[in-house]
Amino acid sequence: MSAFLRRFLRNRGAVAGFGILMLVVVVAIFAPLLYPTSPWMMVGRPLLVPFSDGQFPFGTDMLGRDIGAGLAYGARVSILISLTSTVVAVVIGVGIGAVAGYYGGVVDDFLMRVTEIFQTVPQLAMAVVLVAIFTPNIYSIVIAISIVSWPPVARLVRGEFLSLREREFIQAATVIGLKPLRIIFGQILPNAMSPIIVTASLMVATAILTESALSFLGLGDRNMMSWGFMIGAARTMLREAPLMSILPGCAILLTVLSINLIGEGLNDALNPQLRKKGGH
Amino acid sequence: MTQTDTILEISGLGVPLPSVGDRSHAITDVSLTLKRGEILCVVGESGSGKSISANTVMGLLPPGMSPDAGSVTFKGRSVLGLGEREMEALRGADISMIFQEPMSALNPTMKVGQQIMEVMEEHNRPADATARQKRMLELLGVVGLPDPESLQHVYPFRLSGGQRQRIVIAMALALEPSILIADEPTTALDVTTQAQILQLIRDIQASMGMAVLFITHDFGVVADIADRVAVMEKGRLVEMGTRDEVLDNPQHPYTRRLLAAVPHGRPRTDPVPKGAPILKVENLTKTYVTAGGFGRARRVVHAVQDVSFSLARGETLGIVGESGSGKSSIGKCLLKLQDIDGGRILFDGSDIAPLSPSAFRPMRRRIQMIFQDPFASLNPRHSIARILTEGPVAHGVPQSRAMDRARELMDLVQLDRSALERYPNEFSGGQRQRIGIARALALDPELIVADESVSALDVSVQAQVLELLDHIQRSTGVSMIFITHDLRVAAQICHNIGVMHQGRLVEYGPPAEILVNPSQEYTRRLIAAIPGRAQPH
Amino acid sequence: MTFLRHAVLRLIKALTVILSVVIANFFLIRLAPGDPAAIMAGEAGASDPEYVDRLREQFGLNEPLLTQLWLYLKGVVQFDWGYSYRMQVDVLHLIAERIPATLLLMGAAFIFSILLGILFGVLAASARHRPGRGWLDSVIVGISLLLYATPLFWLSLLAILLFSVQLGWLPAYGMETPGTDYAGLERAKDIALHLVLPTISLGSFYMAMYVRLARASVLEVIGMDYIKTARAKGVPWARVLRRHVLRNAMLPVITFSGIQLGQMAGGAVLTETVFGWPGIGRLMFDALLQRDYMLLLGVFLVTSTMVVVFNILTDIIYSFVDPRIGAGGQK
Amino acid sequence: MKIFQTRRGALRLTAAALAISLGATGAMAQTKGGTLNTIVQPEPPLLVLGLNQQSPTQYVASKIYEGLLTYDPDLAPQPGLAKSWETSEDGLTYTFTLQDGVTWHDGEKFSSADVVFSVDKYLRQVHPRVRPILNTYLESVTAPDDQTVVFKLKSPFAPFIQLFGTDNMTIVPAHIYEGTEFATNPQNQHPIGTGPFMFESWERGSAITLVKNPNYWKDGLPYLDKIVFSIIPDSASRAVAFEQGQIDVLRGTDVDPVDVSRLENLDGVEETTKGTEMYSTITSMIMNERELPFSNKQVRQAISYALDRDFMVQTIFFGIGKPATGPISSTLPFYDGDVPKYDYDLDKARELIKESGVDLSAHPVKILDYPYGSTWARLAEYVSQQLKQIGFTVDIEATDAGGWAQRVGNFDFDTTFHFSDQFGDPAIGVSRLFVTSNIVKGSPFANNAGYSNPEVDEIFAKAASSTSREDRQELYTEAQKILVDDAANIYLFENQNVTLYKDSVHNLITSGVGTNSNFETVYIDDAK
Repeated sequence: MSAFLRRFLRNRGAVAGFGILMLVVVVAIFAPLLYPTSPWMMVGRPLLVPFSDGQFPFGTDMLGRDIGAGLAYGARVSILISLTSTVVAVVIGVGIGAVAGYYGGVVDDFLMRVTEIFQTVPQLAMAVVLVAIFTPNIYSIVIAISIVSWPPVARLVRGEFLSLREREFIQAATVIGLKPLRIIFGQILPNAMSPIIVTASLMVATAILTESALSFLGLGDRNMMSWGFMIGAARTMLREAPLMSILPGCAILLTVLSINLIGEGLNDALNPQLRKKGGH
Repeated sequence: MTQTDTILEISGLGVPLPSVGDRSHAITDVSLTLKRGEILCVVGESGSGKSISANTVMGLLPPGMSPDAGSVTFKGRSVLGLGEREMEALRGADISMIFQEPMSALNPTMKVGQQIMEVMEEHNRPADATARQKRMLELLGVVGLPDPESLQHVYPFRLSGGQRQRIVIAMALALEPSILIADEPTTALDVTTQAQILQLIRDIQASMGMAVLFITHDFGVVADIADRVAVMEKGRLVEMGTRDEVLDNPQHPYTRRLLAAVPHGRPRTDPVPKGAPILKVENLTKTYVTAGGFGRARRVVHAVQDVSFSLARGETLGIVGESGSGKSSIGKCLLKLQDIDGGRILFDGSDIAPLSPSAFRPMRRRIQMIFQDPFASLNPRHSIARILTEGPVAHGVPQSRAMDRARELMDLVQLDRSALERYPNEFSGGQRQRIGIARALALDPELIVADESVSALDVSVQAQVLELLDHIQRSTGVSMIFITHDLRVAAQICHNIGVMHQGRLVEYGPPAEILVNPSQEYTRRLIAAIPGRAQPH
Repeated sequence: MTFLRHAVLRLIKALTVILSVVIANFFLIRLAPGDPAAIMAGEAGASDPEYVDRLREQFGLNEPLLTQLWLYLKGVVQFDWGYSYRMQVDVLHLIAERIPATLLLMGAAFIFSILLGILFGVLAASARHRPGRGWLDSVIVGISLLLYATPLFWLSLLAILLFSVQLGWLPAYGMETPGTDYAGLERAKDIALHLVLPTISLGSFYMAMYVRLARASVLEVIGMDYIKTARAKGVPWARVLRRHVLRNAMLPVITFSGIQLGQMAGGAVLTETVFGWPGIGRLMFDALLQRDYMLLLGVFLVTSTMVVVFNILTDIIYSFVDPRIGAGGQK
Repeated sequence: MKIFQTRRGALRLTAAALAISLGATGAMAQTKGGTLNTIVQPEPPLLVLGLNQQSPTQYVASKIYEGLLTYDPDLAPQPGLAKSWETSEDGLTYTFTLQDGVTWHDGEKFSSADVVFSVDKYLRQVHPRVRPILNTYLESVTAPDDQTVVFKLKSPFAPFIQLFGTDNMTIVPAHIYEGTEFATNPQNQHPIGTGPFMFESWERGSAITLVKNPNYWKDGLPYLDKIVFSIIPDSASRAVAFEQGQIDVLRGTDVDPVDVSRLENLDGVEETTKGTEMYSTITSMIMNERELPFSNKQVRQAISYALDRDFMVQTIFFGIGKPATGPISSTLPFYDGDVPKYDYDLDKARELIKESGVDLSAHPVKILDYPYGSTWARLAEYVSQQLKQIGFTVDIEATDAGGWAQRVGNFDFDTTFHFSDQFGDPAIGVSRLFVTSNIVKGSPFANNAGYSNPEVDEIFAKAASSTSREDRQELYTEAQKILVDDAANIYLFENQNVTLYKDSVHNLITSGVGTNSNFETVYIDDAK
């Protein structure tokens, strides 16, 4: 474990990413302390330019709402939605991938056909349709993002399982008489965790982008101040107040970037192939 | 030794390792000379630095590695200082190289003829394209490949390992270089193929008169091919001399240890224990069908065809064969790691073949397996204690008793008991294989299938593990099926040997009989191919 | 023979997938709140139930769901994809009208992303492999990471702000300048200008992906034994890259390109909306918002067919590039 | 987006007359030729009036089709396809004499048979708004000869003469539609009318192009060669297009309010708010008054106090609009501003809530987004915050156009917004939102709130059938007082539709229907 940490810390990008992400997480957690009033509340003169007024360092939007509060609460939404949807997607993906990969044959064939069907509709288009159909709210958004993002996990896990299943230590586990469930969860899954973790970290990033795209298209939860919503709302004011869309855009960019950097770091630190090369 | 005699001189060469490992240098202070027309074997176990030395000569060290001491002189010219362009001119033309893995040494997306021609094009020798074409066809013939005319248009994946190695050799010979560096060129090949390739290298060397730097870990190969021998250990050159000097009168203890570890191949002679057979295999058949893809035909491989044998309690049966002969499939079928397509497997009188996985599970503790790859056969995420106790616990043994047993087993396989708390990556290959053996023994099985259980180990370790297995078998009286490609190893520890060829059991009998008086042509070839047996030239 | 058999099997598989997608979508869309007849009536400004019933009957919406499905599937096979309730036009006709724009945009973005992606990916990998050039690798990787993290729609907005509004270099919307009578080359030039911003916006994310993919793939191939063989033959590095590394490194890129083309159709919804590009992405979005079921289903049918076709195409291309697959069947 | 666009003319003598005459005097100096580039937003579903009445459809189709009459800026009837008309004393018989030499765009001759078919068969069946009126009032329509059409009514209907404009009484070619399924007639994709411009092409998602009708029955008209309606789905892009000069005419609803003020200050750009008299659109917040909390009058009044109408107009709509005082727009006849006032006062609002005795925490409400652009989203966000301040528990529900129409039409909502056109007369545009008889499911622009007051029903009924202007004024004043006091809807503001155009474009707004006129006299300076 410490070797993992050492390797991770050696990756400067990953450390920087981790720093940024922690900042975002802290802001998200303490948003209600930083900004006790709702981000929807009109608190100041409309369209204050950012960095011009000490009371509203990030300026105000067209209704006089504090953009700083929006950014802080937006961090909550982004992190909440992306984490939940990733967890759901990973659970579905691991479940389906593990069963398909372990049992193979007809089961695998069937599950992979199902996966294929989900992959045949373009992700974003499918998310848009799902959210629109189940009316946009936080649940439908989480569900939609999960539904469009589990297939790659399932494929990955299946692949890992297919190859791990042939590994000798798994055969050994069969030979000593372990039951399939114990082999799946006790033997194979822990060894497939590294790529799953890496993939999941990237999925969080993608989920943030998807959520923001949905909000931008007007398919966000209307009661949650999200970054995508802020860009969508500020879009009409792009020329009068470009910073109003640039700021939340930068927030998305930085957060996604930081998660990607962490993902790279995790990949370097966890990927057994690189480990072999770097280690001995 | 005159200056004109020496074509390559390595002196005081040192290459540091990039990251801080258990040693600072891959090689330290290595000095060698290679003379015209000789075959110099560099011998050593994995990690001894023999390949690094060769790659330094070629200027093909991995990025981040470069020599920090010593010199390499080729025909009086220092090689280390040369620019990339000059090295390129040298490579392939004056010094060429063949590698260990024929399966991956050829570009999979390029026809083999083209790949051979490339070296000539690169050096523009001969300058004329049709001449190059002609030379390429000629080379294919020289390396003993049939029908060069059509073979040139084939992609590497169509060829067997031996054929590919011939292509690589053809490539290396194209411009008649002064030096051929061969980096374990036969290690990945079957014995019979290995014998052919060795013969080929020897013939070519003789006819072209070039110098060969031959890297190997196998003293059998050394005996077959070397003029002179250099022995390396952990990055240092420990001994050098003519073949006979080194083989017959080794000076350095390491050399002596290595030589002692070479399987002697003396047949086991004690009688097969009497009694009812524990295992009877009748007409076992296994066929693999690979799915087709776009323009890819479905393939049917008859891995095991109609194989029958029986095994008495306390007997060790060797199943010997080359890769693809079906020997490993038999092991997998016996352990029901794969289904069979026909025949019966009578274990202690009852047919286990038709049992469902869950019905068979309780019986599993009676049949155990020792796997081939010590690095892949232990779950890297589990402690040794867990690895050893998981099986017994799954079969209802209380955890504490299983732990006690695990400690005993550690003694039995000669590992420290404290090792139980550690994880597989903290152990060497040989130690891991001991742990694998302990795992199999933990369930007190009646039958152990050992599938190539020593072939991935360095020879010195191999000898120790083999000894351990032999000891355990003799002391516990467990029945054992020992699957190997190495006839010598099988002969040493088996009561009976079955020889597999193309899915069929072609020969069966006690080792002494088989080695001395094989009834099948294939077995004879196999015996003849054992390295170290061929008569020196 | 096996080739033909495989082709047929593959086709059946593809059709099954498409059929499943259509059926799944059919039911999914019916879950949506909003009776199309009521919406149509609302849009047309009618408030009497009789009128709504008439519409319902006219479009077969009063039939049982399964009957509707059956009728729809039957229609699909006969190239009668139903009727857009809203626009009162044949769905197939509408889609056929819009699809060239989408294909143009996707094609441009695809070529943009894959060409530049491979170029920069190979450049980065080979820079990393050579001492003293490591910075180039870092720069390319850094930029691709940035692009990878940039929301597509936001990038589009900024691009419009910069290139159309501030600099006035490029048109901000649409596929052609309206009201002109351009023809031939002039028209092509006009379209090309309009294509620039949407292409970059849609393609840059995928370009970043290709950079990473190509780079990783090249690095992997560089480590292969046959590269060492080639170098041992004395082949100079540049030629090793070109002749031995590239082709082999392209295999994963090809595999991914099939997936990418499919996903691009999703990204096109955003891009087409922001840039007013008259393609099926926007058609889908509008159809969705207007509950134009038949049209929506039709668009899904087309996009999933596109995805399936792209996948088959990638397979075929793959089999050409990788002789292990291509030639094997002739045995 | 305007959904209801009937016109029912009322005599509005006070309306400022536009200094453009349709007569020959001005026509001599006009430049002929040229292409007018404008925007149609959103893309219309189809261009056949009658089958569709949406604003974009009207904008385009009003150049293709014609009605029997047109209306001048004061909404007084003028000749259209009819050159003269007579009304009988009892108000039951209308006789029209048609123009000579009118042909359809496909060359067929236009005759009284087309009118009879259009009114009796086509409109009676398809026109969602005119259909009920015709079926209620129209006894018969006949053609005694080729040039004459006679309408007979069952009972008097004062605004009837205002119904003969293009979009209400569209005249479609009988030779194309007679005996076919109107909605699926293939010719719908290539509309044929008698108007000054002919349909040329429709590249879906890109543009609709109309060309000059060379055989138009008014000699020398139209001036323009071509009108191109570009389709640009993004409002910012529409603004850019206008700014870059690719677009000559921009309707205020095409761009966000924030852009309007910027664009109107550009060099060479003219703007007008005229030409919307017919519509007099008003925006209201409607509530589902069938249950608590909105069934309580004091709660509704409290909401009315809690909303700052000036803030809405100034901040959300960037000054485009005017606070509303009641259900009738100040630009509509029979408007009376002397009604109870709801000046912005949060304390007063809280007090009313307290008085009402309604426990707001027990009745959380959802604001259904009005899905027509970001300003409407801002409005919902603003209202949500205001309601929260007086004790409501509020969520905003996102929806799309389809979902909105469905849910409002089925009364499945708590509260939402809409803007509705008033069509020149409260009898058509206003009463429909409040009378009990119009509590019908299916359309979002009926009395969806479920407001029911027998007194109001009676007043509106009387006012519709009364022929005396004074009586009507009295009745409508009464109605306004009641509706404002009841807070039947929360009347927010009167929409203002700005039209922006290049100063090289002339004669653009010449009537009470503004850009929905047929553009026959529009011309462009320096046309190529």
